[in-house]
Amino acid sequence: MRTRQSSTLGTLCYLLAGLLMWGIQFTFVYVVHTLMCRFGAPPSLVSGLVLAITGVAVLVVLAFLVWQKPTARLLGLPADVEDRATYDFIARLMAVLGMAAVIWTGLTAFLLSACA
Amino acid sequence: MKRVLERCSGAALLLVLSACTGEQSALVSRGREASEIGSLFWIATAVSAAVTILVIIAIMFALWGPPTWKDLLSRERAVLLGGIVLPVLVLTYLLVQGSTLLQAGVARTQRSGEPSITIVGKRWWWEVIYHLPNGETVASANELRLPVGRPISVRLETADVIHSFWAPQLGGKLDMIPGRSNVITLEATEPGTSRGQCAEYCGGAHALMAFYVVALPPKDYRAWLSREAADARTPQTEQERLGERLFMTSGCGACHTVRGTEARGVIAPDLTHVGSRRSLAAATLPNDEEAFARWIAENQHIKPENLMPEFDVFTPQQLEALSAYLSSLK
Amino acid sequence: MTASDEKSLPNPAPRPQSEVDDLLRAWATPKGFRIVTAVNNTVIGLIYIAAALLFFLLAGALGVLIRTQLAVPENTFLNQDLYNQIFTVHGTTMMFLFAVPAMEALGVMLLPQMLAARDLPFPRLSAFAVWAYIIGGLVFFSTVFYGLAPRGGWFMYTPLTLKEFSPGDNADFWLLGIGFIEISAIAGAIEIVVGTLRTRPPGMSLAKMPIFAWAMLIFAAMIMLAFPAVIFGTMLLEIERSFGWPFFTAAKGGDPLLWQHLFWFFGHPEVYIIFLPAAGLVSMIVPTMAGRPLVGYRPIVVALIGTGFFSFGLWVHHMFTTGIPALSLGFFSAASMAVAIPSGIQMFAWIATIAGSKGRFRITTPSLFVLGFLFIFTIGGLTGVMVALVPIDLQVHDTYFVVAHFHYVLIGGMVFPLFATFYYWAPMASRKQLSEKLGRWVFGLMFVGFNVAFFPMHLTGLRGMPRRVWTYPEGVGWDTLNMISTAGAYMLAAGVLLFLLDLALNFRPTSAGGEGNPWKAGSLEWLPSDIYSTRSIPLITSREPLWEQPGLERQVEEGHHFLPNAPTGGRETIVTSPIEAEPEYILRMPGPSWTHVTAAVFTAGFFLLLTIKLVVPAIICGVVAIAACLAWTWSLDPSPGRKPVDIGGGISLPTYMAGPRSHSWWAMVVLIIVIASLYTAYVFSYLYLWVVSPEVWAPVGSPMLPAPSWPLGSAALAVAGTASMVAATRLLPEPGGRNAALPWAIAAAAICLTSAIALEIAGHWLTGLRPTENAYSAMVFMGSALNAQLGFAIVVLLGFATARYLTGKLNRERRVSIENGAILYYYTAAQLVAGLILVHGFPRVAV
Amino acid sequence: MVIAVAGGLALAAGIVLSGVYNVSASIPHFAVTDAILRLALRRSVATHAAGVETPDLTDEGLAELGSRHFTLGCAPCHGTANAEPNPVARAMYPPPPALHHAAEDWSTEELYWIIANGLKFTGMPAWSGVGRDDEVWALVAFLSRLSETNANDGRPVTWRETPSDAGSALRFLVPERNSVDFCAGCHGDAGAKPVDGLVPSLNGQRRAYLERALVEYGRNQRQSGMMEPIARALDEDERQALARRFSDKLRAPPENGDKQQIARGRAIAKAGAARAQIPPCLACHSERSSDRFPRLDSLSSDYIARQLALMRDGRRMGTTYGRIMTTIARRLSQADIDAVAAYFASKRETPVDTASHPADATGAP
Repeated sequence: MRTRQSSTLGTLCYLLAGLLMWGIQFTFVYVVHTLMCRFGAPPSLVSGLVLAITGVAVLVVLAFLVWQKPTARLLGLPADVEDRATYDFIARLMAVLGMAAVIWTGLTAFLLSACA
Repeated sequence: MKRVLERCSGAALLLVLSACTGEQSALVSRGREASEIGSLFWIATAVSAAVTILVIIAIMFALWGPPTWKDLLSRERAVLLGGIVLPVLVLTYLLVQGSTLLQAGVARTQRSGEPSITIVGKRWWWEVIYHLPNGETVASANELRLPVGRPISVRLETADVIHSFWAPQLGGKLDMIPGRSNVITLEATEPGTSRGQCAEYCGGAHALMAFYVVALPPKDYRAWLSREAADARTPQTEQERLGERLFMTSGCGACHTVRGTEARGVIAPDLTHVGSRRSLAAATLPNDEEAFARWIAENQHIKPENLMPEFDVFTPQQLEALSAYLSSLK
Repeated sequence: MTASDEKSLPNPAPRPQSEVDDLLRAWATPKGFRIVTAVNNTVIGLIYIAAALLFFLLAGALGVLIRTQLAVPENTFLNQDLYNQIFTVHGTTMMFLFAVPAMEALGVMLLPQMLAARDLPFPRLSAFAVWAYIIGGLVFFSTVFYGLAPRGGWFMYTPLTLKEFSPGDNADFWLLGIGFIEISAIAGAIEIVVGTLRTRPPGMSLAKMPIFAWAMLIFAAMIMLAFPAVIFGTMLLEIERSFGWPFFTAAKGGDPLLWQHLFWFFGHPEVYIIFLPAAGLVSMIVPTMAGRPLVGYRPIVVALIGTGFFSFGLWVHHMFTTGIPALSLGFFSAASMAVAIPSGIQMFAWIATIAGSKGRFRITTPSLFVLGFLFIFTIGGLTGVMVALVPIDLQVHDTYFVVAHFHYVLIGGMVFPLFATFYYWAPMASRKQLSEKLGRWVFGLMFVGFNVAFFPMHLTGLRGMPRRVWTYPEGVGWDTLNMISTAGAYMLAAGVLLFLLDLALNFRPTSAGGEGNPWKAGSLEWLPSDIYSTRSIPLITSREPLWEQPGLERQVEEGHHFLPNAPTGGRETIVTSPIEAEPEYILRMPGPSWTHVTAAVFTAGFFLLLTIKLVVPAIICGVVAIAACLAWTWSLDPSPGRKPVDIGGGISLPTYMAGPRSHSWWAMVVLIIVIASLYTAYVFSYLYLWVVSPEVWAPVGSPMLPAPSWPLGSAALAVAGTASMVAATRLLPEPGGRNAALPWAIAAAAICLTSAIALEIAGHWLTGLRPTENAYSAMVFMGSALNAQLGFAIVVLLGFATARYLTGKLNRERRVSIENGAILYYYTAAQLVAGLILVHGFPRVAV
Repeated sequence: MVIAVAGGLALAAGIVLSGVYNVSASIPHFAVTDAILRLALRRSVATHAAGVETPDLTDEGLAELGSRHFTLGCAPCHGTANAEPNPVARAMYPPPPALHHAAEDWSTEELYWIIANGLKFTGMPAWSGVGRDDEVWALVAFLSRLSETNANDGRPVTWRETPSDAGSALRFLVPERNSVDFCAGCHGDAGAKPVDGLVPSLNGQRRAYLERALVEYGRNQRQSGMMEPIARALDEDERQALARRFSDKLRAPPENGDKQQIARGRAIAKAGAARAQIPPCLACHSERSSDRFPRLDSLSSDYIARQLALMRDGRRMGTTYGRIMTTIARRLSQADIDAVAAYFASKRETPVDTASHPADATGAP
């Protein structure tokens, strides 16, 4: 039996990182679009903001993919934990999935005018 | 492109093609939006059919295919290719198509300006109000007339619960929501009549809340609108006059308006030109004298829960006179 | 396995037979009518599944009535009012009383077996949920027989369901039906989260968990986040119906669309809540029939989690036609696309597993249902993608195209896997296998019947036929298609009836282990078992233990693995750590009891009587229900005074656990997540209504807010209360000792909290704000109502803790009963302060 | 155990089937049976009356109305202070009790329940006006007053002089025909208001409407335990004569109501309330409308409000006219009802000379 237990919450965050990023981006663009349009912001500004948020989200997911191992350590997942490779794979694929969703969400801002 | 696609998929799916008939069919377009959505629909159908066939073939190979194929299929790489790469490509294509079309609709609405028709959903009929250039309004019911080739902006509101306005041959549906007013742009591309119906469950007689759309050449439309704006025709025959008297003394005017008479009710359909409409009771009955008589005396059987009480208080002769009068309101 | 390997087992020595007798005694199921007090998951699970099946049949019968009415145009078989009631009850029953409970039932039935746990961690809680569900469900359903059934559709859109347009109690019965499923769903979610994370067998790390357990874990997590939205929605609706707080009335600043947001924020995940466990089941059946491990275990886990995640970003795609700005629709359209990918992953993983069969994929009845599922669900998924494209949805929304789509998804995605499950797992719970021969007929009838019934509906919808219509005119082009659909529906029904015949002929239920392992499957539920589950709890080193750990059945049955006995003399199972599954302690579980049954009956009575406005008897029932709950909980915190127990392999575990590692702490945290999620729904609604009608918001549209001293006082009280709660947990005496200050600290905490809530209400009341005035005032008081609800629960819990102290059952070691109250207290204080910031701060900065 | 039960059942069956038991009304029950039956009756009434709530019964007119109906509908069996019951009734078993002290024996709730529901196996009928339980309180008011006055001096002050032949078998439940005075006893006369708000003033009401109402009562289409037996006894000539006599009379003077209420009522009467789908009352209830529709400004606010409430509660659905009004009454709130009633009772702006309203030329509807 190993001495160091992995953190439950940390492991969950690690596995879900890509999707969490999508969730944050999605909430942000939805709220920003709804609020700013409701109170009369210029549509081009809203579109720009949506795209900016999307850009940041894409970068964050990319960063996660690049620095996956250090992130895992940061989140309390020991390197020698059983089935570590499985967790890494899941986290990576999840990030790819999240990335697709983030890009699609941003894509709509290219194609549709805001506040209409 | 659209034609070709239509023909191809039509040939492939005879059964589907049979959906292209019917006065309320979404696949028969008499409007710009409907025809655009129609082409997107065929694209999506073709893509879906292709994917379905692909999956079926894959399952068949997985079950009975040659070992080499089975071996290829059974790798995790196949799962990632088939389950991620393929869907991402297909879905990106569809998302772009869908968004582009949605944007076209948005642009159309932004161009078409102030609403010139207001439709108010009520339990369970449609009040249709035409706004004339001089600022006056003309109320009608359960029938929408449009000039061909002009994008018309229509404001949608409700007097009670949520309804949804849907004229499938013209375009998609849009809800009527208390406290809000939604605007839809309709553009008829060819003259003719089609049917529409309430698409959001609105309780009781939801099933019996339909209407007709009549698209007219612009000249005919203008002529019709000026006729519609005029007061009601005065009764000509003795029977019609008796009918009018019955109408006025029996309380019909409490709810209905017949412009040019003392009937000025505001809670039920305007009957000024009821005789010229295609149907009665929100496309529930044909428009003839017999239908009027049935409606007056037994409307709760024809359209249960509708808000008009049954006036089963007339003798047959009186009913005939009333119906004759109402039918004469062309 | 060699003899030397055998030596390395946790308990290599032969075990005495007396241990089995002890286990049998501890786990004995009550006989006769007292079976209703039983808590064993195999007994309760079977009752649960039977009840869900009953509701499937009842709702299915209504479906057949609907199809009969629609067979020909202008039919008079059902009248308008009855039809409206029937389609409402059909949808409500299928979604709330069949689909979700059926999946929870399978969780109760299968999870402990798959995890080789002796039972779920809170056996009485699941039994309580089952009885509340059965009573509530039957009462709800029976309303259709005497014209009292709701007629607002299963989605109950406001304002149609407000008092003005739906007078009478009919709509309230819908809220009642939902109330029960909410209770049992959340009870089930707690059970499943704690069960999958904490009662896995030693060595079964997260990455070795059976896919079904993954699916159920995500299922439960989704319930935790999705159900609170609809709970909150139904609270608002019932409050508006009963007391006129205008949440949904546009004329007073409310918004009917708020209901739609809340309902679909639940309603869309609901679809995946139903689908995920079914997909999990398929992922269990396919490898068995292929005779090899699942290809793509890891992508499937990703797919399950991804589905659960994305499903929360789709709700607006039920509202594409409400006139929301196009770009918002675009976001939701994109998310709807994203959710299709995980389905693709799973689809190809199953195909890959089939392709990789050792030898040939076995075509058994379960496999047929799985193949049928693959076909139907593919079509349903693709029409789903079509519907996710906004322009197409504008045409087909609320038409029979959508009816076809979601029946493909739900029947294809859930009912077919469920029938596969019945045929596949029946031998686990029955002394006899179901008939393979009849099963093929059942499948044939259902598959053909289903497609004949629902495929034409795509066309009916495209031809313009809207949903929820009780009649349609002749000659619009819907006649033939409808007739075909009806014929198909009868065929589908015939298939289901044939299945019942199969059940009657062959199903011989037993809770003492069934037929062995007829399919030669690799997962733990096929271990030899009896009423106590497996004789010993295995050490797991692989994903398919029965395939990859040869001899496991025999070792387990001979007691060579963990906990081969009942060392405390009662019911117990091993609690392991959530990620690696290392044994942590022995969980002692309660046995059969009348308390939870009484609680369920009187909870049902409470809601029922309240629905028909008999307030006083309702309150009496409520009090009895709470008393029964307290009596039930009283026995749950046994004395820790025992030495650690040796479970084998040199591991000895404590038999009592408090604090963050205990199962009850986990359950409380799960519950708090549910409550927090409900409060999030509140905050969303508050801000949403502000966006819709800022004109009724304070200070412009309503009385000025109370002076800052009010909220500050309230916050100060909350802080003081928290401090005295912390003090109380510090003041716990040593075992056997006393500390007279403890009750006072508890009382101070309770008083501080109630006064904080009262102060907040009083402040607004004194400014002249009344909840019926407008949407703003209703929202302000609603926040306090939510706090007051928690305050009430806390007062009860603290009273309970005080009673424990006074009877000498609360001390530094044995402290679970105050610990749970305390963490709920801290949460509530935080929620209260957050609410103060929102209600008092927001209007001051927003204007 | 099983044998005992089976034997008991067989014995019971034997008694029932053999016809040994004598159902003759001339032979009283055994004292024991009688006591048990009385106890059962008492308990049953007490239990079933538990949910009843007594309204304010102090109104003199209510008791007066009750006394008038009592004379007509109850006295033939129960008798009065100065008249024995009908001899036929005296031969009933159990004999209908005299009711001088009814209110001491029973609570008002129990009396109400008994009159409204009747008593099985006693000959006491249920109230014949289905859904008109509101009328029953008039009798309860009368019976309570009766006991009070009996307690004082033994002579009931509200006890009407019973027509000498009211108790005769021939005139069982048949009122004095053609007598306008008889009708006026309850409905009031020129200058005199009706005895109670339950009762409409008929003066100046439209003829066709009055005739219609009498027909509807007589055919059991419109419900009233008081009016049905009376209307049933009238033939067409009598109905016409009565309708003519009353329609020719002058209407009662207007009521003074609450100004705000009247204003609100006027608004509804003239313009309706479109939001709530309420049409204007005056569209039908005006002088120009069909004379089958009643004139409302001759009625008391109390009566209008009560009738609207009855219609709202679906208790006037027996006639097509009632159904029309039910649809509308269901859209009215209680405040709307009170306002409209106040308005019409205060109105009377139209000429009161009824001769100027010939029946509608078309006779419609």
